[in-house]
Amino acid sequence: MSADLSDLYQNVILDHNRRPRNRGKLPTANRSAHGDNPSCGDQCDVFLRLDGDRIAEITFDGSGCAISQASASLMTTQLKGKTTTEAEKLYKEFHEIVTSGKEPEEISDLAAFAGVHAFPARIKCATLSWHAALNAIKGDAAQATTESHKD
Amino acid sequence: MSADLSDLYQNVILDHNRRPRNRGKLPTANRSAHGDNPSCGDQCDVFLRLDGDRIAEITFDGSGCAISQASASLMTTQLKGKTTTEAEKLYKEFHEIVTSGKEPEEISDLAAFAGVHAFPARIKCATLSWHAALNAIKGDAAQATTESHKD
Amino acid sequence: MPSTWDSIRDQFPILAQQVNGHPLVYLDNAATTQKPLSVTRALDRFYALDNANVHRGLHALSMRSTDAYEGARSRVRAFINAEAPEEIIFTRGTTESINLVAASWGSANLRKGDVILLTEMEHHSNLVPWQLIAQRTGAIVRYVPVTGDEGLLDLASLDSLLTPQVKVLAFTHVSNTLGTINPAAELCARARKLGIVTVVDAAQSIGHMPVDVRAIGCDFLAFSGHKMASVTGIGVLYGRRALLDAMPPWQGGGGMISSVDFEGSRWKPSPERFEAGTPNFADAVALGVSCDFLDGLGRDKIQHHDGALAKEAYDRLSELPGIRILGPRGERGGLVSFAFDGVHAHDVVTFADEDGVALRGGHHCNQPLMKKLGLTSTVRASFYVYNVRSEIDALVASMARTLKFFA
Amino acid sequence: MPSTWDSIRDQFPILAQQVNGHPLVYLDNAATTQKPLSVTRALDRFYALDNANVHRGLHALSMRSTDAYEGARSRVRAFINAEAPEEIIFTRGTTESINLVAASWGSANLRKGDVILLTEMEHHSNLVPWQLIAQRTGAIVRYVPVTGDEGLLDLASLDSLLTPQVKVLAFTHVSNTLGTINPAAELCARARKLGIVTVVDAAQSIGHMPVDVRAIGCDFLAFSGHKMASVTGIGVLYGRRALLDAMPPWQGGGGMISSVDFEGSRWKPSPERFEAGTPNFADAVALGVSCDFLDGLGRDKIQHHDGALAKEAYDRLSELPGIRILGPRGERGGLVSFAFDGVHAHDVVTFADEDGVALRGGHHCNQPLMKKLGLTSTVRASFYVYNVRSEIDALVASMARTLKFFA
Ligand SMILES: Cc1ncc(COP(=O)(O)O)c(C=O)c1O
Ligand SMILES: Cc1ncc(COP(=O)(O)O)c(C=O)c1O
Repeated sequence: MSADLSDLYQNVILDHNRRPRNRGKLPTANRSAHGDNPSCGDQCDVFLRLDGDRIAEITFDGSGCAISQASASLMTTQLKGKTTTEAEKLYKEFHEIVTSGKEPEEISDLAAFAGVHAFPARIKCATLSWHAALNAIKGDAAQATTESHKD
Repeated sequence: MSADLSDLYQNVILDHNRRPRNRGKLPTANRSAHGDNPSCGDQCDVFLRLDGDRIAEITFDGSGCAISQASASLMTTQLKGKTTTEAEKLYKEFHEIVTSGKEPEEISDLAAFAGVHAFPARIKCATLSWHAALNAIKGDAAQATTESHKD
Repeated sequence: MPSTWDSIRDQFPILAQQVNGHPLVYLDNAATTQKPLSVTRALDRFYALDNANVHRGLHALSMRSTDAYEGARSRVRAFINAEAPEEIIFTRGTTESINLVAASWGSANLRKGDVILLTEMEHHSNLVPWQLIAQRTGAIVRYVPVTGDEGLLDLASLDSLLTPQVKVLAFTHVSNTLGTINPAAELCARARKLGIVTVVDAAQSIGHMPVDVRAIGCDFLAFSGHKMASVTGIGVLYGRRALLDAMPPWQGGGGMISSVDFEGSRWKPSPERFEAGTPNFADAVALGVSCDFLDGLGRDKIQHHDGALAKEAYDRLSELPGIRILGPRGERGGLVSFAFDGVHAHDVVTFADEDGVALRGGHHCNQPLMKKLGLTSTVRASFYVYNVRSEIDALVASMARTLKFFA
Repeated sequence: MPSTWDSIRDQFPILAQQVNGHPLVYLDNAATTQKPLSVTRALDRFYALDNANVHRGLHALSMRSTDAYEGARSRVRAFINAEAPEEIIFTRGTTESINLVAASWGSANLRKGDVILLTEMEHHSNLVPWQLIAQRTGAIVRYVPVTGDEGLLDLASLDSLLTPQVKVLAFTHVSNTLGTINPAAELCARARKLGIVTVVDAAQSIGHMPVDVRAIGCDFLAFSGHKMASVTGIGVLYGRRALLDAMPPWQGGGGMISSVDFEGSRWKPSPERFEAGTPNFADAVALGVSCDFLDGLGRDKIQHHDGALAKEAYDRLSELPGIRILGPRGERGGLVSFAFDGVHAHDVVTFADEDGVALRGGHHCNQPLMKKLGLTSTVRASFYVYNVRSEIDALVASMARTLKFFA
């Protein structure tokens, strides 16, 4: 397997893809949002319970490639317990990682997604669940779609 | 001047273009038709007085290139006094001349238009007035246009 | 360079490249086919010798351009056995052709409550234009069902679907996802008996099998050049002349008018009425050369070649664990589409690309069909004249490797 | 081959031919321009190396094709100084671009009694689409008058024409018959103050002078590749993003949908919303290369070059007996159109062709203007980057010979 491809499908990603964390509906959710990636048909629902400014619980559901599923799964583990401001900051870091391939300074599981930058068509797969989560936080009824922004 | 071009602009044609015969409206007309050649903007009105089955009088009016003007002028001289059946026969001969370049067996001024066949884009110019005349004879209100038939 | 099955790959220089260290195995032909040298050279020669705007021109280049353009129209007429060149309208492709019929014929002929009958296997391009005109006119869209994974039209349901309200039946000749070859002549005959206008989407058949509009008996037929060994940007709408001449224009502009006044305009007949503006004449000339190329190979031979590869791919892929293959087991067009349990189509396609194998993964512009089948995407391998049996080996090996990785 | 004014004719092999025994003098550039080698070679290279369908593809060729296609969009964005690539929609050409605006923006925004303001010098392609949408919506078309043979817009009349009913002002940047260069920025500024949407037909300006949509301040701008040293079949609609995203789709099909159900569909934003079906990506790539070519020469230099030739042709033709030249005496675009007393334009063009001089004769898709000026046709000589002063000698000599023959 080429270096690029093994960078893309890192063990962290394969693991989250095989055993997704926090998958399913969240009965106690007080926010949710749907995201889709019209070009490839990937879909992702994010459910969360906001407790004041803090993400108390978060789950996702949907279908898509290993990258999009692993990204959604990993995201839920990262966002749980964070404030909404921290969530936005994390997304910025994540976005930087998947578009530039630069690993973050602190050690982070998010770094597993650095390989995505070599596959520009897959960047949308990696960011889909994050867009849905941010929309849910904002209480934005409009659905997230990876077409209206270029990542 | 090339052989083709001097064949196209024969003296008969130049003469009819310079001194068109039977040009103008015909106050006594009982039939008329309008023809146009949308691609190049040529226009031609034909007026005639049918006396039973015979074309007693015929005039034309319009604007266009030397070929279309000369053709209309020459046509009026040829059709005057002919029966409608003879007119149709003459048109068939004329059409054969301008599309094949073959001169007719009998001597005829129409032969001057044999050179047109080497300039396919000009065939429509030569046949415009004839289409209008035949429409007028048929009492066809629909206007002749050189676009609905391929000559 | 004449078109010939001998050394056919030499006529497609794009195939002689390595992708990720492997020889390119191009199996994405249902999305677009590659172009033979005879076609790209003709295009280049046209620009180098004859290019000028068509019609209305009396100078040498313009007359040559016009002759080449109208010659291409006549070539296409013969290629699909239409009655007259006036029945051939040049468009950008299948999608524009269908939009033209739906908007022009539809706006003049559809009323509230009328039914537009499609099938569940239509490509978005033969679906959305009808939804748009339905919205505008108040007509209703109905669908002939597909019989599950086997992917055949449920012809038994036709009797009850062909109500007096149905004004138009539009269907694909060959499905781009299922590979199904629909019985076009039979469908058109049944529609015609009831006075229903028929529209055939020939995007996937035109380059792969003989297509004869009079044998099919359709009123309209649409296709794209880029899927029949020709260049992008050119396609065709065939329409029966009587229907075309009764239709209002769709786009307005230069070349399609008989006269223009500040107050209004009159139109030329077909095909000019439907070709507003400078047409894509250079690519039309290339399309004519593609017709020569395909007829040189023989369209019956192409159908046999592509179908045999698809059949073999079907059989060999069937042996892979957890695979679900769509479409008929028997006769099929030159493509196979399939899904794996637990491995997403996009991951499969990305892995295949590593092996130099070009596949397509996704909904193939067939979302409603996918939903019905409970899928969001499939992997599709589609074949053309230059594909060879050893490329199926590469395909199957790549699939096996991917399955192992994700197991 | 870089674009350079030195040996510029070597970059256009089509020019090195004899027509009727004379060197070709191609003066029909307003109808279509010739293509430099850099452009046709880029097209050929694309088909030989990268061709695959764009979007939705994850294999190497498809990603390269997509990058090339979206790269061309960004190149065009820079070429006209649009804000974002999403404001660049690829179409077949100017005519399709204007039909898109008229049909999509028009159907959503025009009501009975609204006024569409055009000018008397519009090409049929910027006139008939508006007549069609006026018919559909009950809007009314009005015209800014032209001041006779001098061919300027009667700006004094604007105050009374710009009523509150006017919803859109559409006008040509450079007239293809008169050569007039309209004050686009001034017109757009006046319209914008009143909330009127502006549409600029840049068919005749785009390849001949700097065109900057933000400097002009227009809402929409349309042009064709084939008139700017590019290939046929590709063109552009620029639109301000806020307007585009509020507009309904025009054509439906693959690539423009966000989701499709049997019951209905949702759309992607611009540009995808307006690019249904497989786009003409190969020719779009060529268009990007044409932008490089023109910027390599310098668009201000091109304007100077073409304008100087037109001015010289104007002056020298003025000396011919019985000639009537249209358009402004002062600054003008790179074309001259004229009529002779007693000799029809088509005869002039046929004679010129004998001398190898390619001209256009006719109404130039400007019938209403022609009627107003009491003409049915003119002869038009139009210049481009490869034309040289000695070609004006050939033009004038040919005109003199024709006049003598018909005298
Ligand atoms: C001013 C003007 N507008 C529009 C057009 C139409 O362009 P196209 O035929 O490329 O669509 C032309 C060219 O014919 C033109 O000169
Ligand atoms: C069955 C079918 N119909 C229509 C289309 C649309 O063709 P195009 O994108 O060339 O307009 C396609 C191809 O994508 C197709 O496979």
